[in-house]
Amino acid sequence: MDKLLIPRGLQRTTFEKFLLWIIPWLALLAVGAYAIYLCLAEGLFHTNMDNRFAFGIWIFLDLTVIALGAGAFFTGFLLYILRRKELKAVINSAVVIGLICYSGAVLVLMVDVGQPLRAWFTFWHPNTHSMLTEVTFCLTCYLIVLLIEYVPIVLKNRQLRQIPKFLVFEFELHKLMPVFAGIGTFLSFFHQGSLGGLFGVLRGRPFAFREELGIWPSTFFLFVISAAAAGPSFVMLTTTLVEKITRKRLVKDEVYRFLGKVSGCMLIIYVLLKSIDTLIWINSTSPGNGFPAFEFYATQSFGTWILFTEIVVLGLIPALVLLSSRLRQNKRYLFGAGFLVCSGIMLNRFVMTIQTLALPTLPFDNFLTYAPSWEEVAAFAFVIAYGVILYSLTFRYSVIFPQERELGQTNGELSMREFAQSRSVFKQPKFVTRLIDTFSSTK
Amino acid sequence: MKPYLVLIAGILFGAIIGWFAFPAILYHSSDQPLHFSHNTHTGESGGMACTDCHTTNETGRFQGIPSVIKCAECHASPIGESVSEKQLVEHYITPNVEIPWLVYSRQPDNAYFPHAAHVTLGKMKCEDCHGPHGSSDTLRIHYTNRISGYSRDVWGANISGFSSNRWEGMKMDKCVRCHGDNNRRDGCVSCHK
Amino acid sequence: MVPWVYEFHWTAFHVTFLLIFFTVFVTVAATIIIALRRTQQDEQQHRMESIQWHSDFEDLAPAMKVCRHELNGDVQHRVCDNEFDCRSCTLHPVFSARKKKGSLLQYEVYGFSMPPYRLYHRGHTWVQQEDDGTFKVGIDDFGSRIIGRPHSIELPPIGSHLSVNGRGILVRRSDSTIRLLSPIDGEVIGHGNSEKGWYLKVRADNPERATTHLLKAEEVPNWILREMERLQFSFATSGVGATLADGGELVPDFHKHFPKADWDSVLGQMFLEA
Amino acid sequence: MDTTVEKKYKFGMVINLDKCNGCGACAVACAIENNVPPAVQKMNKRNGLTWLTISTVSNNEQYPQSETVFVPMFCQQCEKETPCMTVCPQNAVDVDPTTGIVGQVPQRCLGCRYCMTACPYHARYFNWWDPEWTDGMKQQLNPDVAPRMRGVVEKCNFCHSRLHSAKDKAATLGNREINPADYIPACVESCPNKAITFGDLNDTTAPITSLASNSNSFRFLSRLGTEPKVYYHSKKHWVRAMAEKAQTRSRQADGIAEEEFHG
Repeated sequence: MDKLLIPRGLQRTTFEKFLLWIIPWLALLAVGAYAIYLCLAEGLFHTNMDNRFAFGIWIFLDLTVIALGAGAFFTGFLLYILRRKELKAVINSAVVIGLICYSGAVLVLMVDVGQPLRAWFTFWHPNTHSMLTEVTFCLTCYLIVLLIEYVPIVLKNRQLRQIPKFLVFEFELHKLMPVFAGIGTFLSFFHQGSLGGLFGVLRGRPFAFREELGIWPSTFFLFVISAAAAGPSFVMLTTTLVEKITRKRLVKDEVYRFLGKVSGCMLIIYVLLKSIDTLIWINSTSPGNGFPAFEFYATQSFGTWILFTEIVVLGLIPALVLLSSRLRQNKRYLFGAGFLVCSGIMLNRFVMTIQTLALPTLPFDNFLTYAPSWEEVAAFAFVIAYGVILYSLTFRYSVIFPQERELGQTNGELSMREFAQSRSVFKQPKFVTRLIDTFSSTK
Repeated sequence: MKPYLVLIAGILFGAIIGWFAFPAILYHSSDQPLHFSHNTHTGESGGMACTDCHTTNETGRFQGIPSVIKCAECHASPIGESVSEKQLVEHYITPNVEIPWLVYSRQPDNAYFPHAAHVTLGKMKCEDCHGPHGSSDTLRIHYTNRISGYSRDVWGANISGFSSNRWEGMKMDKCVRCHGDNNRRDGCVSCHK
Repeated sequence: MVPWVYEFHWTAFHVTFLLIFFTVFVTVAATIIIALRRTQQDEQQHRMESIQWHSDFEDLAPAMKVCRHELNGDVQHRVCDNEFDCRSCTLHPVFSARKKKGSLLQYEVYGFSMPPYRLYHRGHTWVQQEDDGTFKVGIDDFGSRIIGRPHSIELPPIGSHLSVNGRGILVRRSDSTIRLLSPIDGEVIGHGNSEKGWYLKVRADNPERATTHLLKAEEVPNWILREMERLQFSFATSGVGATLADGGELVPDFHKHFPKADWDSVLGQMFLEA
Repeated sequence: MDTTVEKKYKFGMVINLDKCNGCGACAVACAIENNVPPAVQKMNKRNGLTWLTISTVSNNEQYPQSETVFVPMFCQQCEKETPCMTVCPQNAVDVDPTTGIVGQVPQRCLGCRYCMTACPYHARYFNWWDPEWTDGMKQQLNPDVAPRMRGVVEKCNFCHSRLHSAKDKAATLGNREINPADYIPACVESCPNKAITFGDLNDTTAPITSLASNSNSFRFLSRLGTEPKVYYHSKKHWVRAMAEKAQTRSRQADGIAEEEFHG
């Protein structure tokens, strides 16, 4: 039964092994579900957050996950709008990752707000001046777009495509994909930006407050660009991770290199703008609000090293590596740089959320520390487990990587040699004998 | 053709459920503890005004439904022949037990409505908000929203939320519209507590 | 939605915000409705088969989409981009016009019986023109050997219409169901059964151009060679281990000799089905 | 219908830090007035519910120069670019155009806590627990203030129920303007040292107006430009300097106010 769901011509592990892989994640999912139940049924005191640390790791991880999920919109943009055909190899993967990241973020959001049942109020009584309103609107719309983009991937399942209506719908929907890619890009631009604006508008938090460019603070634009830099890198990293776990080649090397190059280009622009923004903030914005910028870095744990790490170690260095076509050839450098890019974006989101909250504003207040409770961590583990399970199911029962069949057939150099040999073997008339002989000798 | 018929039938079915079944399920109906005729009191024979019984105190607080002491001023012993009057005297006035009236216009906990500001300063009449309640002969059935516990009068009798009369429904929209029409500028906490 | 907000006043900012929101909303909804509508139209206009083939073709690895002109040596390397339908290909007439070297006509190609008077389709069916102008359609030797003994064969009923690359014949085996692609456009006018198996009689829609897209004898040897390679790799990916040699004779039924292979996968790949 | 435009008030406070002895009567009065539920067992200083906190700030000098002030901190009723109001996604926060009071409607609140992040005074509080009152305490709830549910944000609104009462009283007498003596927040009323002055900052004759513009009066974080309406007052130079100057802070194990300060 399971076999008939797996796409033809793709090798998938046995159902037993697949179960063994899934069960631990299901266990984690159950633990997370229990934690979520505690938070929803008993109250948010389970999370260890407090009145001073009103946002905990959930906002930090939400921002990170959404930045990393940006691969979906940016890959879609490059493929459908700018017509970079080579990205066809990873678009499905990017969409699935995007869907997981966004739905996971919304899920955590629903757990960590006090009254999730009132979420619809934002649509009914929106405050158009709030960045969170922009985020809510765009996130909801984009999640719908991602679900629509995910539909064709599911409909490609071997049994579902037997139903002619599904297949035709998939075909027609796929033809219209550029529309969704365009809308996705548009929405992503706004919500990635407003997530940055979320902190940039906080006049009462001079560490995060930035001057406005137009109607948005500068962090709006920095977040958009950094998300566009992190997205391709994350797609690259997850894909190679899937390759490692499944021990298969799924994507051609040039696709990886192209993703790396895109990531590098966006990152260098980001690093440049971030540096300018930081200089303006240090010299004008922050002192203007009565806070000399370097005092923010005077505490033990958050020294200026964090600024250096964010901009140089995790920004400039990977950008230069990814931009060098020679270094990109080396997979170790390529993936290493990709990892640094993702870490850098993570650190940036960490600084914007956790450090902003930890720093005091009142002159007699203290630097604050906070440790998330197991319930809060487990709620996030729930999202990770859910993501792994959804990805695994999609990978097993649908075609995520269109190049997999091709790459599976010419498996590395050894196979190429076999291929060459077999050509000469087949020229003999009694080929069947030879065919069988070849099998016997090579295996 | 058929799919359209199915669609129309579905819409009709949904409309019927929404219009009749949904309110029946949503609201719990109960009778008032005692038969009471406003008309008997306010009409030609009684000649009383609303404010004779429903008063505000010296700090401006609206007193709501009067207590049995107020009733006892006239009905210490039955003055008429009616069964309900006899009940009133026997069950409530003589043992001095308050009548558990169900209040039609009770607002949610967080709403603050000052009668003094509307009646004394705004020169509004009771009927403007309460309708012809004061000239009714019987008390209506009281409907309670099973989810919120509010009286149905808050939403209004019409399930669609539209009302043809001004006094039907007491939602925030109504307050806001009237305040807007009269150039009142308020913050949320002006009417919320 | 905003007029519900109390103390609300329209500003350019609100108008823009709402305009953008509803534009997005309407575009998404409209796009889905268009997709559904087109699906319905495709269904009414019987485009399902061609879409199915389009989708199957899309999923084929580039190695499987070799152009026939690479097979006959007209061109060094070319991947078909026209779904194996040379009739609408712009390059096919150009290549065909070139002068051909005369090639030896073989009845047997690498041990398979591939008579040169037949034309072959990539999905392992053949077409043979009869004297009365009708066409005979059957499964080629290569195809019938990898299928082995089918459980049942479902031929299209007489009077039904076939279209190129659409579903022609359904072959059921215990472990797999395969649809054979139709090699030709036309109406089924009869079924037949010879000692070599079943065949269909088809009256072509356009006898002049009915066979333009089919492989000719000079392309067959290279094609069969590639198909054998493909077969080997499909065995490799289906995870079959070492298999026994049966001696030097041709094997009429492959199936018997590779019982452990994932036949469902092998047949799917060989008959160009995703 | 009467279409008279209402009087524009601008309610504010001046807290004389030199008079405050940190007794906490204001905090207790505030909690009782506004139905703030009592602490549950697992609560701590950081996640408990109060509308008013009192911090201790010392000048860190050796005896006999050592001095300490107590700073009552609550919603500062920012007048301009009110940080919490602009961020709320669903208009649960507003600045009353007639009184200048920043209102919070818990029934509209989603509990996203963005306003708490935005508030530089940390004067907003979240209901981390279900509010629980013992039966005896239930009898004492203030009927003029709606209790809040778990999962929403609440904060000081200058005892708004008392403004309602004052307005009611005035209306009964046919007045549109309230009698200033009728509207005194609970904290002001309860302060034994009369350290808090409350009143209308638009009223040039009110004592608060001259006190607020006194050179010894100041506001916390005034450089942020949010124009808070709560002023603090101290004759001590180091206190005023402390409020003006951002300090180099050191991490301390305990979250509350002992601070290194050199005045």
